[in-house]
Amino acid sequence: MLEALWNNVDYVASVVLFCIGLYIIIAKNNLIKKFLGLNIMETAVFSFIVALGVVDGGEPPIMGPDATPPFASPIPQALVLTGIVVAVSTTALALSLIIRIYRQCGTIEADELREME
Amino acid sequence: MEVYDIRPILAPTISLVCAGMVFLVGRNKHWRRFWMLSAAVLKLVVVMSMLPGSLRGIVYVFDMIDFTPGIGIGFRADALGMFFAVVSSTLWLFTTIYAIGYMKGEGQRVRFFGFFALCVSTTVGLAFAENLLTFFIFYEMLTICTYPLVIHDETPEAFRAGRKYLTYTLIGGACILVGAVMVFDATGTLSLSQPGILSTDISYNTLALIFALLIGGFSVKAAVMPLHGWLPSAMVAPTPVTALLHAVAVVKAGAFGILRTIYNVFGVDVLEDVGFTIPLAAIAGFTIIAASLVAIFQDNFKRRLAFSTISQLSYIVLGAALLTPFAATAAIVHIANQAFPKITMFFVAGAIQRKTGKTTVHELAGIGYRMPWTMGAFSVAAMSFIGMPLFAGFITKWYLSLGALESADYWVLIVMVVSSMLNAAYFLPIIYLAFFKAPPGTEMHVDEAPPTLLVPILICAAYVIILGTTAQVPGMPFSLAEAAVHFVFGL
Amino acid sequence: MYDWAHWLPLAILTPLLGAVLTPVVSLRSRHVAVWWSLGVMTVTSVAAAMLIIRVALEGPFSYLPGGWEPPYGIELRFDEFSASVSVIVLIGWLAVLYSLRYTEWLREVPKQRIPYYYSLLLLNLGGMIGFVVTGDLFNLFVFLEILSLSSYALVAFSGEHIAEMAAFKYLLMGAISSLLVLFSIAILFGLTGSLNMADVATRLSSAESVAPAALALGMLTVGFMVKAALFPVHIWLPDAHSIAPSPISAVLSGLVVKIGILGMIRIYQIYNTAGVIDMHWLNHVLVWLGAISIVMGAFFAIFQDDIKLMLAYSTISNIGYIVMGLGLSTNFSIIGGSVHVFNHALIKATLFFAAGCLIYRTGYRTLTDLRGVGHSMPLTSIAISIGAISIVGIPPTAGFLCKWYITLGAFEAEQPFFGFALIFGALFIFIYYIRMVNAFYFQAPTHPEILEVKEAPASMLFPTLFLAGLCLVMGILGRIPLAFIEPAAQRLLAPLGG
Amino acid sequence: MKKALVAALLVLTAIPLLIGVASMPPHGDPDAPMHTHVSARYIEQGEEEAGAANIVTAVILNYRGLDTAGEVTVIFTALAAALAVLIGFPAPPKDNDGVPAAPAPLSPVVSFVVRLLAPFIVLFSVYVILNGHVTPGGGFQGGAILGGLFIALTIVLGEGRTRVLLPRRGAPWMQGAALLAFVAVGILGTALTGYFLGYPAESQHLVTELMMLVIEVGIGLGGAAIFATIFLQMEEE
Repeated sequence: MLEALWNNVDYVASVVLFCIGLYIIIAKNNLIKKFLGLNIMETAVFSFIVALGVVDGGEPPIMGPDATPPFASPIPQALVLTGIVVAVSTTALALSLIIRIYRQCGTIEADELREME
Repeated sequence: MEVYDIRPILAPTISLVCAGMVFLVGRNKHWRRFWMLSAAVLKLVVVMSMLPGSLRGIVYVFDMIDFTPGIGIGFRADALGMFFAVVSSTLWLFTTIYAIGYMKGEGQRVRFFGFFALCVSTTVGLAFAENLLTFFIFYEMLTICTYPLVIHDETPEAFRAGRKYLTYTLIGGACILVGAVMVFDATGTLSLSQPGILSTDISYNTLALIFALLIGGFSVKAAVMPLHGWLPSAMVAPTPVTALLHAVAVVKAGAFGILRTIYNVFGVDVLEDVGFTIPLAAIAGFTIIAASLVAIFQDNFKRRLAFSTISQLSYIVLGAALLTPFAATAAIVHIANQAFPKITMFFVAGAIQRKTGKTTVHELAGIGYRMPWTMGAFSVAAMSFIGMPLFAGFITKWYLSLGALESADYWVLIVMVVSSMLNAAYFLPIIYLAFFKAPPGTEMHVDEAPPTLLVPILICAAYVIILGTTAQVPGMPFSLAEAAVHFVFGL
Repeated sequence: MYDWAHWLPLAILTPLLGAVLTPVVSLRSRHVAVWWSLGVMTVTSVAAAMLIIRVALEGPFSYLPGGWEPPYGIELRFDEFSASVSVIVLIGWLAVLYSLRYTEWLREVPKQRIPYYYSLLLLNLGGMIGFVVTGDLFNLFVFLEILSLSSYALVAFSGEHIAEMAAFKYLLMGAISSLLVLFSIAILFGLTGSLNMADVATRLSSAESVAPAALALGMLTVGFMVKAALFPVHIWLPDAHSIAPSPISAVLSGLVVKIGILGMIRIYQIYNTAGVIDMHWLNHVLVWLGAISIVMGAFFAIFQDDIKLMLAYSTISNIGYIVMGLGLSTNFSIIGGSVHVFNHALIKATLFFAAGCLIYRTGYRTLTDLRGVGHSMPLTSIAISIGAISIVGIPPTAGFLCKWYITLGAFEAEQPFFGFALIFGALFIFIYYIRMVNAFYFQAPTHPEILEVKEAPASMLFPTLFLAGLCLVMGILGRIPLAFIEPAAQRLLAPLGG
Repeated sequence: MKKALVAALLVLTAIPLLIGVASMPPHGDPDAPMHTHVSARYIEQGEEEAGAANIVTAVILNYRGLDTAGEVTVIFTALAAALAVLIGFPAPPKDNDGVPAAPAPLSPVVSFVVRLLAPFIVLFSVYVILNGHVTPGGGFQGGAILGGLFIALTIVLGEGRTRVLLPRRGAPWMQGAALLAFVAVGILGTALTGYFLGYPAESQHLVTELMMLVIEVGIGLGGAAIFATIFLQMEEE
């Protein structure tokens, strides 16, 4: 088991990062911190997707004159590009909401906001 | 011999359209009356037009839509369905006339008459349902339509009665739904056209569960003793509602459901080997006696009539549970023999309350002098319940006893005798108070109920006598009951 | 090579393009936005109708944007489950019409935002149509993101003071669930090398180890459970759906929540054909969660006085019905579950539209304040009563079909307990709906001025009454959705020998 | 205490994740199913079929074009969402805690450097956008650089000067440029190849290249405009 974990250490790293992000979202009180936890989780998933596409000694898949096989797989990179844009959009919306909450309730601490409801 | 015909669906749609029109255009009194009366007459004509055909054994069928094979909405006017439809549409005509007179001063009449028409359309729809699903659809719609009528006065007491009514009937409805699902799961069809679709090769306890669920669900509305709680408290509704609904439409729907389950879902021979009907007969017998006992001590006039309804209904359940041709005839015929006298009594109670404001039995002293015709009709109805010959009630008791002898259940005879005595015990004092007691003060002059109330009372009383004397005449509903029994027992 | 299939990309891109152009179109005056959105939705409805006719005639078909055969390009597969496009388009069109007057009435909302309201609504509907139609896993995720983002913003749109907090909670949970979905899509991609659902299903059985497939299944189910607001992860729904403006609550409760369900159906399609994992224990968990959702949703709804909060809780219990139907995974229960996806959308939209009319005219939200409104707003109250009757499942209405089929499915799966729980759970629901009907018709008004309130405006009343009529009729017209769902259910269960 | 409980819970959830991930096909081995199936074909015939040397751009624009169209809509959703939440919601007056928060004085060095580099950054981003299908890069990356530059300029030169870049009537068109370009090219593709977003085969290489270029520019322009508008809206006093 440990040996399997070791040769997939990149995936293990992204899983650990994923759980750290989840921990931050649940445990932290400040909305900005929760939002940053969300970003950490997103980065974890994207790192996992990119790590999927790696080939030992592979080159970026650009068909230049001196390109030599084996090439890294292009699909994960396309997926991550789309994923990053999704992350950016969620960030934009989350920040706008936080700004609005701050302007309206004067605080972005989750527990104070809960009392206000 | 099945004939494809539009009339089985035409009857419920007529009163549906009438209800719609009443809701739309009901503000104006004359339009409302016109729609109610014309719908009542039209429906009676449609139902009666099917009577000669079904007497000759023709069954009118109208298949609407089926979702998947075996589940769908269909109408079938067989003998049993026709019997119930004839009874309820004739009574709807009289009750409409009565209600128009009774509700003169009341408020919210648009809502009242709209839902009133809806209820009767569902009752006739129930009568003509071809399968258990259509039966259940109209059964639940009946509950929904009667709720606004029960809470018509909008008093807190009316709300409590309404809530109680809903809890009882909806739990009953849920049991029936689960039972219907189990029937479909076991047999793949829900049709009520054969004399019994279940068979003994289905496991014993599934059959028991189906029987318990279906009969339990229906007996909530048929007010069999343990589940009768909602009926007395529903007396809070205005009299036309209690008269038609709680004496004819709603409770009879439950009794009719029990008949359908025993005759068309299980079938007589399956029940004979499985023997579930023995406990049912016992419960019905117990209800007859206990309800009559309770009725004796009820001072409020309408509550006494309510308990008498509970005990009378169990005659039908008892008749069905005995599984012999004679008892079956008694059960089916009792739908009419109980409906007409009971509705006369409620009309009389309503007329007295409207005229003199008296609602309790002890206040009725000397009422016979003031309202001789009304109390005369009441006495006719009382005689029928006691089982005097020449009145409708006698025929049921006679055939029920014959059925009991046939199936060697001698205890039923005892129940018959005791219940007649108890009926006498709680009806005769009223007649005695009305006619043989001097009225308080000097109210000797005759002050009859207004004609719109009196006419329906007298017609119903006349019907009680006609049903009693002319049972064997070919055109009468009695022959319909016999046709139904021949079909079910395969004679 | 013009053939029918060109309607498919058109159906997805019209709402999205319409949304992008809404701010452009309403540069001159914001009132153009609503008519523009109506035009866009009409074109989409035509496209959806053509697609449904084709699937009815020829069965499932697919379209290959870019011309690449399935595993190498994206495949848009339109099967019977995608026929739920019809309800998306119907309720979408009515919601746009409904918002004509409703958005003008939202006081706290500055008027320049209204074009963005319509563009978000069109994006939401376009995202849902895309989600339902696509046959490619990653494309599913992209459309899931479009519709989720627009729903978070639409929840925050109304000026109510806690709208942003509810939207932020919804955003956090929605984003986590989308990440779970993305993570499992990546795992499936890693295991099989392709992203096309049919291809993944065939290649998954030959994947060398089962653990990642099981993990992906778990994460996908949890992800879609959050989107569908099933029992343990439903906490975001009550605030979000009650704070949102009424047309949006109708779209959210009626449609967006169903996307989670359709996602689960897609997972079932993949894992049933792959057959690599025994779905038995997952079904059991889903059935139990469905049962708890029913009871819990009904239980909480009884104590709510705010009418929209009550409707939100009743959504949770109805989702419980659908998931229980899927969890029992017998032929009839899946038919029941999928029919309820369609019918519940109609019923819940009627109820939220009618509640919106009441709030629009009287300004009150709680039942005690709304007493006696039945007399002054008869049509809206009739719509609410019809909605109440059909959500409880009284026969002729739309809600009855699902109860009948799921109970039948429960008996077919030899688990009668759930059949009983389902039917008697429904009675629970009836208690809080009868409170609503009583309050409207039969109780004296607490605010006397409620009796002079006018009936709702025509543009809000038409959608409500149209849907109410549909609810009434759908019980009897059940054949139409069933004709679509039966073959799909058979195909879903075929690999299991169902 | 709550935090410890949450940490324990998360460790518990991490275990199935780790087991699942550990038994994935080993990281980086060339004959894992991931590399042998779809991406193998992309790598071999990518350049001729899709007409782009950079296979990633080929995948984004040609093989999985609809994904990127969806992607561009997601950015627009972010814009619409941010504006729907923020428009017309003025920040409370500055002196809510008594003293007006004076903006941090901008050091002349920063403003000089930004103004000096601005043209070169623009040149670089145009290069990245236009050469997306040959060298690493593409619409999104170029758009991000342009957006970043816009934000830097707004900070340096103040909002008034840079708002001229986003005129009131023109801004919605620019924001929608990405999806409009996509749909235009898609419809052209339908005309040419009978499939939406289909690029003509090798014979007209030039046409495919041109179509790709149009989309790249559209995405770049659209992305930059959206980032700029969101920033301006957030910063609006």
